[in-house]
Amino acid sequence: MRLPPFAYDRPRDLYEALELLNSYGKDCKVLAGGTDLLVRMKQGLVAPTHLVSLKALSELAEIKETGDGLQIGAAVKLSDILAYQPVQDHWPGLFEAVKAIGAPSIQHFSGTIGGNLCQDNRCQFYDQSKFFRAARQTCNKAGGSTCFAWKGGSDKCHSACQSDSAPILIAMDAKVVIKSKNETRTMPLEELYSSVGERPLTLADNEMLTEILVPAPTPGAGTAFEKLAYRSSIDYAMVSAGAFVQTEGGRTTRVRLVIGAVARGPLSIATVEKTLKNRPAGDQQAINEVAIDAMNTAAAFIANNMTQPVEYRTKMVSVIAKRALTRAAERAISQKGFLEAK
Amino acid sequence: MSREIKFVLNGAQTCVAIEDDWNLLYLLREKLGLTGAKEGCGRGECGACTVIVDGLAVNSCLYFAVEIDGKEVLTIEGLAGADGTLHALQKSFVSNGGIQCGFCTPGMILSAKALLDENPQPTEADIKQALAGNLCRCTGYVQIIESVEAVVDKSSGDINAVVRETGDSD
Amino acid sequence: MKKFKYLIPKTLDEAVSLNQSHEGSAIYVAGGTDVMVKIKSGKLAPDYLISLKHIGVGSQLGVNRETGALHIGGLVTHRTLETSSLIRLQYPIIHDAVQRIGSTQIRNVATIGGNLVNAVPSADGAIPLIALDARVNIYGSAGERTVDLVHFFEGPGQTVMDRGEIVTEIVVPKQPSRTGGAYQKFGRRAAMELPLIGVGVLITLEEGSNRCAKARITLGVAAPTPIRTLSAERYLVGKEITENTLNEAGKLAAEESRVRDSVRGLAWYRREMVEVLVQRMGVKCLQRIKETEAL
Amino acid sequence: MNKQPLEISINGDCYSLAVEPNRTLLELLREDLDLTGAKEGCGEGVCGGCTVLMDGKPVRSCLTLALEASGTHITTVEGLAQKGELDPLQQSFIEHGAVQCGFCTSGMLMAAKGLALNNPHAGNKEIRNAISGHICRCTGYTKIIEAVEAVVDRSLEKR
Amino acid sequence: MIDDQERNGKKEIMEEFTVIGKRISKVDAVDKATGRALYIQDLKLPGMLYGRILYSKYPHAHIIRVGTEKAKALPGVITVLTGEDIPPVRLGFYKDNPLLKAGKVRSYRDEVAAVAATDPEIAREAISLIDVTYEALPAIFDPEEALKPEAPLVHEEHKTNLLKMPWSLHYGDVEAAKLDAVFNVSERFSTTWVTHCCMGTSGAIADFDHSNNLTVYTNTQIPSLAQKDFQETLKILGVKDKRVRVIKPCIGGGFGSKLDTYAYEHMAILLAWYARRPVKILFEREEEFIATSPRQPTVTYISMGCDKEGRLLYRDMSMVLDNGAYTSWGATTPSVMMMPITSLYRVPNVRYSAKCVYTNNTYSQAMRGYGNPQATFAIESAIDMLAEAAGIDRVEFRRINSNQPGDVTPQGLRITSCGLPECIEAVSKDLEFGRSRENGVGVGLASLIHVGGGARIYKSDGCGTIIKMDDYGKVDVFTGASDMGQGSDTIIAQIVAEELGVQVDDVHVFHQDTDICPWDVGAHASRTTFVAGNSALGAAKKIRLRLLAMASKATGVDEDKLVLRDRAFFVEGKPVLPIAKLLRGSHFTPRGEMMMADNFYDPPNENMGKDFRGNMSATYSFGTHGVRVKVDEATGKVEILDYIAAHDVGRAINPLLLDGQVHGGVLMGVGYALTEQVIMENGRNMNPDFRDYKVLTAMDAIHSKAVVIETIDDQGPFGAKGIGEPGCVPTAPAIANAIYDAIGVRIKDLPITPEKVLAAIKKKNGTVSCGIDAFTQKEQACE
Repeated sequence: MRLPPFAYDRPRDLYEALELLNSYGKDCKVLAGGTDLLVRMKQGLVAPTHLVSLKALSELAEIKETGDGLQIGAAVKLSDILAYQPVQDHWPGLFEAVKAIGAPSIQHFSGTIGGNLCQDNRCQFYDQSKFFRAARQTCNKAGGSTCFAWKGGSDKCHSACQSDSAPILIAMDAKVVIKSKNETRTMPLEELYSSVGERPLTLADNEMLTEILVPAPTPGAGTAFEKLAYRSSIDYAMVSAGAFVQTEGGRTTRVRLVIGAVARGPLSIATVEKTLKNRPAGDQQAINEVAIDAMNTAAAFIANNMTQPVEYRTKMVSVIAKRALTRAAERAISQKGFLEAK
Repeated sequence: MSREIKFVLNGAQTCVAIEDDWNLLYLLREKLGLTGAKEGCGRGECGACTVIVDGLAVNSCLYFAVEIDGKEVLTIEGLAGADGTLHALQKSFVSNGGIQCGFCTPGMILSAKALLDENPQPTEADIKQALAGNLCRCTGYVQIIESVEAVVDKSSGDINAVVRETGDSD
Repeated sequence: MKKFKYLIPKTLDEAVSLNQSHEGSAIYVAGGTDVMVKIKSGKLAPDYLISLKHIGVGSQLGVNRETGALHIGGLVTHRTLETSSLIRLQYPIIHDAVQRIGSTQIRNVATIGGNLVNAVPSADGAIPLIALDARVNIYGSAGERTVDLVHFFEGPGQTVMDRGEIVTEIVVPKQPSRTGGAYQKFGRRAAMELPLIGVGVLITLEEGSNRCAKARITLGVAAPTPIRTLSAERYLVGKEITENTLNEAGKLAAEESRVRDSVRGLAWYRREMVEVLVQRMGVKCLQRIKETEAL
Repeated sequence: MNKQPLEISINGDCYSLAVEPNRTLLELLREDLDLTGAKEGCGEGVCGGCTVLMDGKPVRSCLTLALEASGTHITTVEGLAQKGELDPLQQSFIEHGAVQCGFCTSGMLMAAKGLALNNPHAGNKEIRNAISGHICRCTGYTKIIEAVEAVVDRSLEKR
Repeated sequence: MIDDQERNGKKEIMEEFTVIGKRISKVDAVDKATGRALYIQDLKLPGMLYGRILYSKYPHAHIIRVGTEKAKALPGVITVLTGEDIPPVRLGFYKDNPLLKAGKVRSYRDEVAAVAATDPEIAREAISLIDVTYEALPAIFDPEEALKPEAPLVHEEHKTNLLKMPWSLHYGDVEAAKLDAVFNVSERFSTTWVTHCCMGTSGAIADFDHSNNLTVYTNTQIPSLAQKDFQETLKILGVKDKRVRVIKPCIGGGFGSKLDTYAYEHMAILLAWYARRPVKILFEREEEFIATSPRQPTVTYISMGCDKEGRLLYRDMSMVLDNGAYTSWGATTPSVMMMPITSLYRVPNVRYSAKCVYTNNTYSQAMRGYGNPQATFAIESAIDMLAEAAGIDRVEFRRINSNQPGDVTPQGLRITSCGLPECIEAVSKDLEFGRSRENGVGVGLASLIHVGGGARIYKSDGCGTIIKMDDYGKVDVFTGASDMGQGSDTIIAQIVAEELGVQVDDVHVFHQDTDICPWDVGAHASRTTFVAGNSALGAAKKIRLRLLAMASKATGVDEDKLVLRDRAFFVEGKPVLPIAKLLRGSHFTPRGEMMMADNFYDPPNENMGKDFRGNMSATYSFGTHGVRVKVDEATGKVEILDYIAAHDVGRAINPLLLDGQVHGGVLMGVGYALTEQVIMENGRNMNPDFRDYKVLTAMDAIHSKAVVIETIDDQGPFGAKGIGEPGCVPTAPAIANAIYDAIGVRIKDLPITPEKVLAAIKKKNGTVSCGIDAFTQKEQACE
């Protein structure tokens, strides 16, 4: 498979990069690890005339712990996140999520966290070669006016957000820093996702995700990530879940559950907090309840955008949600990091 | 690469990036994979590297690649028809014993082609003159000259007609 | 092989100024057949080659109606001269020379200007032109100037040209009627040769007689530069052209030549060949005069 | 057609090249430099056949722009053996029958080499992790894992 | 084997051949005409490095130091080797030629260092960065001078420059014959270096696999022997019991130049060994001129005498050969020279001795004819002189002395088929000897004998063939032969096609790879058509017998009623069973059988015995060349007006290719006679390019007339004999004789340049007249 032609820039600093984004506009894509973008380009799903490489932007390749928490440059390699001891110690959910991306080791030396968060939505009818797509009408996402993933068709795109790192980071209330030539804005990560399948990110053409800010771990908090896939590696999730549980004296005080891979964006389950708050951490009955809620919520979104049956994926939401919440709660209580938890 | 050139290579628009110091033979052989033209001496004394540029036979080893920008280049690989039909000269060289070791053959055939394009009814002296820059160590030239003579129809003024005819027969 | 940049000026002045701005590290190139070989062998190692092929001048070939002079642009290829009916019919001495330079492939590319500027002792292109009293127009940053071709060469590889100058044109004055010329390159093979010796003879006869009005006898490889043999020329003027007078002229020319031994041939033999070929070319001149008059 | 300069070191040889932006590292290796050891099995980063080491780390050359490899040191399977001595991993693959059709072998070796460089004492799990991005259809992975383990064991012994 | 009945029936059934005797295009011609054929120039292996050799700056010097630091520091340089770095790999017949010289260089061509780099330009630069300090030694360039006691020694350890080689024979009693002879001549002739000038320059790629098995892609005429040489180099490197595979790409001309292995091949092996990468060494043209081995120069003293009827009584020859600085196979050319010396024309008493002498010149090698052109130049020039002395017409003189079928020559060569009388006849008729001619025009002739049925140089003169057939009646022939342009693939295809009743297109001849092809001693001595042809024929006959048996079983028709032709079996003129169908049936059947056969053919010829007697070839080729020249007496230039080459070839298997061998040989011979010479100035090649080394051009091409005399040799495949070399053997004496006939001067030193002719004319008559009328007609003569 050949890549279509494009022009390539390798700016030396962020300022230059943002300048380029500004001048190229929508014809331009940011190239980080390339593991997702280049496949899409080979498939002819995107055809940017310009690629702006982040290779030389060392300022985006830094991961560090600050007083406020974890500060991760958008171009930090997945392998570097995994190798960062504080992540292993304090953010086991994030470790699990990053490890689950693609295949451990190989893709991780190329893939970046920013790239994982900013990947386009996927759908089994869309993420295909031109040859494959040519056998059908053009779907909403590809600029047409139908959706094969939604039973009976739809005027909306029902692709899924397949970022493995997004659910857990949202669950941890991570923020992202978005920069353009003239503006810097910081916002909750969930606001990066538009829930519009055709254009799942809220980034403007001239904007770039530069940093992810993860709040500092608080005593009594626990995180966990769960992913369900057929294979142990190089696979996309059928369902994934990121959970954050804050406890105080054995009781849950704050909790977040975000389901991945089922909806057009990471799906935050709103009822969790209400149901689990003040319950003993790890209360199975309550968790079961929440898990059912999550399944019911997700059911409204799950489309036939993966090869596995919709019904199965729907059922699995509850299973995966439950496991994530349970492990997060265990960690909250035991206060163990990823390595100790193993 | 220091520049990009566009030219027609064996009938196809071609665009390549080149270095100024490349010669045409290097470009053809090392960069475009067309190894039909050979380097026999590298200094224009043997003719094994002959190709046709805008209708003229030239030593590609002494031709600046830069200078083919906008021109038309024909190499031995482009001489046979698109369907694989050999050019009348190729057929004639094959059937008249104009080929032994074959190293001089591509250059020889192209020199002959340039001659016939310019002068469809050359005499033996014209043929010898046109092939004088192509050395051959095997054949003693006799069968090469006969090969060229065989496609020259003394009665017809239209070499293309002859070429077509010879091309169709066989 | 040394790397170089290849510059393509579009005008004569641009070429000259490019040469000035790369003073000392640039050379001009036209057909490139000699330059390329020299670069490959390391004899030349310029940083820049300045192509003269696109400057828009130097490709003219024709006779000036007013003066009757033949104008040959410096960038005219040998092949153009070889195939020109003007040259073949009216200046057969030039045709004699150019059709034997290198091979067809070389002649298709190599230029007459390049041949002159190269200034090898054997410069086939120069010998007949000197016999024809050609002059060379040279253009450089100081403007244009004209020199007689016979004074153009100063030694092997050396000419009167200053750095950065370009041969734009060779002008051959109109020849008197009853003029015939012939050139022969003498080598070991019939083609692809550097000559052992090159001999050009040009004779103008007086009206109505076989008496010589003007004679030019020019030699290549007989000295470090192409030369005229003045004693032989002077000898012929005013004399009937016969086997004997040509014989004598040949002897004088041979004496005047400064041939030497080399890989390509021995001096004594070259001297012999000057003698023989001056005679033969002289006879050919007469023949050509006769043929022209018969037309 | 706007080639850009690329300075790259491949198996210890420095190359100064000009490549088009859309040339992948795999295409550069295979088509421009005739280093055909790395294979294209899928072209979209799934099979691992194209894996090479970039500055000691395994990367998918089919999803790496050649220009992105600028200034890096690339090692391909052709560069594994040193002075005619097979790399212990190569030797071990041969001895353990880890090679069947051989198409995945070069990628597997590079992943294993990357692992050995980054973690010389990896255990079975790390090895599985390291080659988890590679698909092999012949061996069932068992002998590949054994082959890598054997090398790791040896270095443990040395320790 | 071939049954006698069929052999005897050959002449009668000749007209029935379907492919033998036809002008069939070369099987590789289309690939070559379309640029598809791949030569060593066109091959590239992944990760391949480019090797280059540094040659000596002196013809004879001590090497004080070879400084490789700068070269090694150059980026892209992988390996730099000097004589000190490598084990003692030695090349050549005497193993007197170290691959890289340490301590001393003995010629300008001596290899001093070698590099391998990632790019040819880097390799070139690296070579220029190697500093070598030499201490010049006195050198010797004239072989006769080199024999003097005070001459500097090229190899001190030998204590003399004379090679210890046994080249000396005496059959009959020459001294007694001298007393009997009525007419005698005695003369000195000399020849100089000429070189092959293959259009494709030399090159090789060496590639080791990880088990140290070696593959060498090289232009070679001797794949199996090269394999052996390379194996020896591996042994010296300490690599034992490994495979060596030799792959021949398309070869851009051989002419003997590839009859040995050379430094560049072994250097590529060593560089590949040390670099652990494939290494290619490809010569540029200049290197091809200075670092490949030319034809051996000779100084020949010949005496010959006859009785008053013109019958030759004795021939007494001695030679000094310039061996150059090292001993390659070139030093054995006297063994082949013995053939014309003892056996060209009937001559009962023969004496010959040759001295090979070390000098600081380039060392020589085999080239088309292998000594025969040098010897024949002296013999045939002297024959003309002797005929004149005896007052006998030159043609008649040769008729009187012509070899005849059934002769056994003094050396023991058994002449079987012999068309020499017919060849002499054809030439004399065509050129009309004896008629009066215009001024400056003369005719001359000269004959040749050459091995035509192999040549037992080694213990074996054999060649193997494997043939297999597929489901569709297509034939694959795996031969030991080497096609380097001469067309052996086509000839073998014709032989096999004829025998198996198929078309030439149905036969694919494969010769490129020692892993696949059977053993052979190489393409030399014009042996391929005869030896490889017989080998292929034998294998085809085995297949044929099996096909007939199977077909008989399948059809129920008796074998002797089945006729195999046009890809099918015929009964009474009607096709009954296509071969392909029969073959498919034999494969797709339980316990079926495969159609494959092999054959090893070693001709019935003999190694030379102690006194050099022995029938070295199973049969001999003969030929006569006649030429009409016009000499420009003012310039000394010789123009060839007509040329006729009559050859006894046994049978012309393919007249088209046969003509090609003759025309090519003749023009090479004309170059040898008139224009070609490597100009050596104190050991340095002064004309290493096509500009000054005068290979003739198309403008010089001669429309030689090739006359084929068919004598249908008993031993030859379909009666054929070898014809590869003979074309260039008698050319020079024929031309020298014609020049003498034209202007009465005899040139005894090749090449016959205009200078030599003019000087001889001047010496003969003091002055030259230059008729003003004569020269105006033929100006072209001078060009």
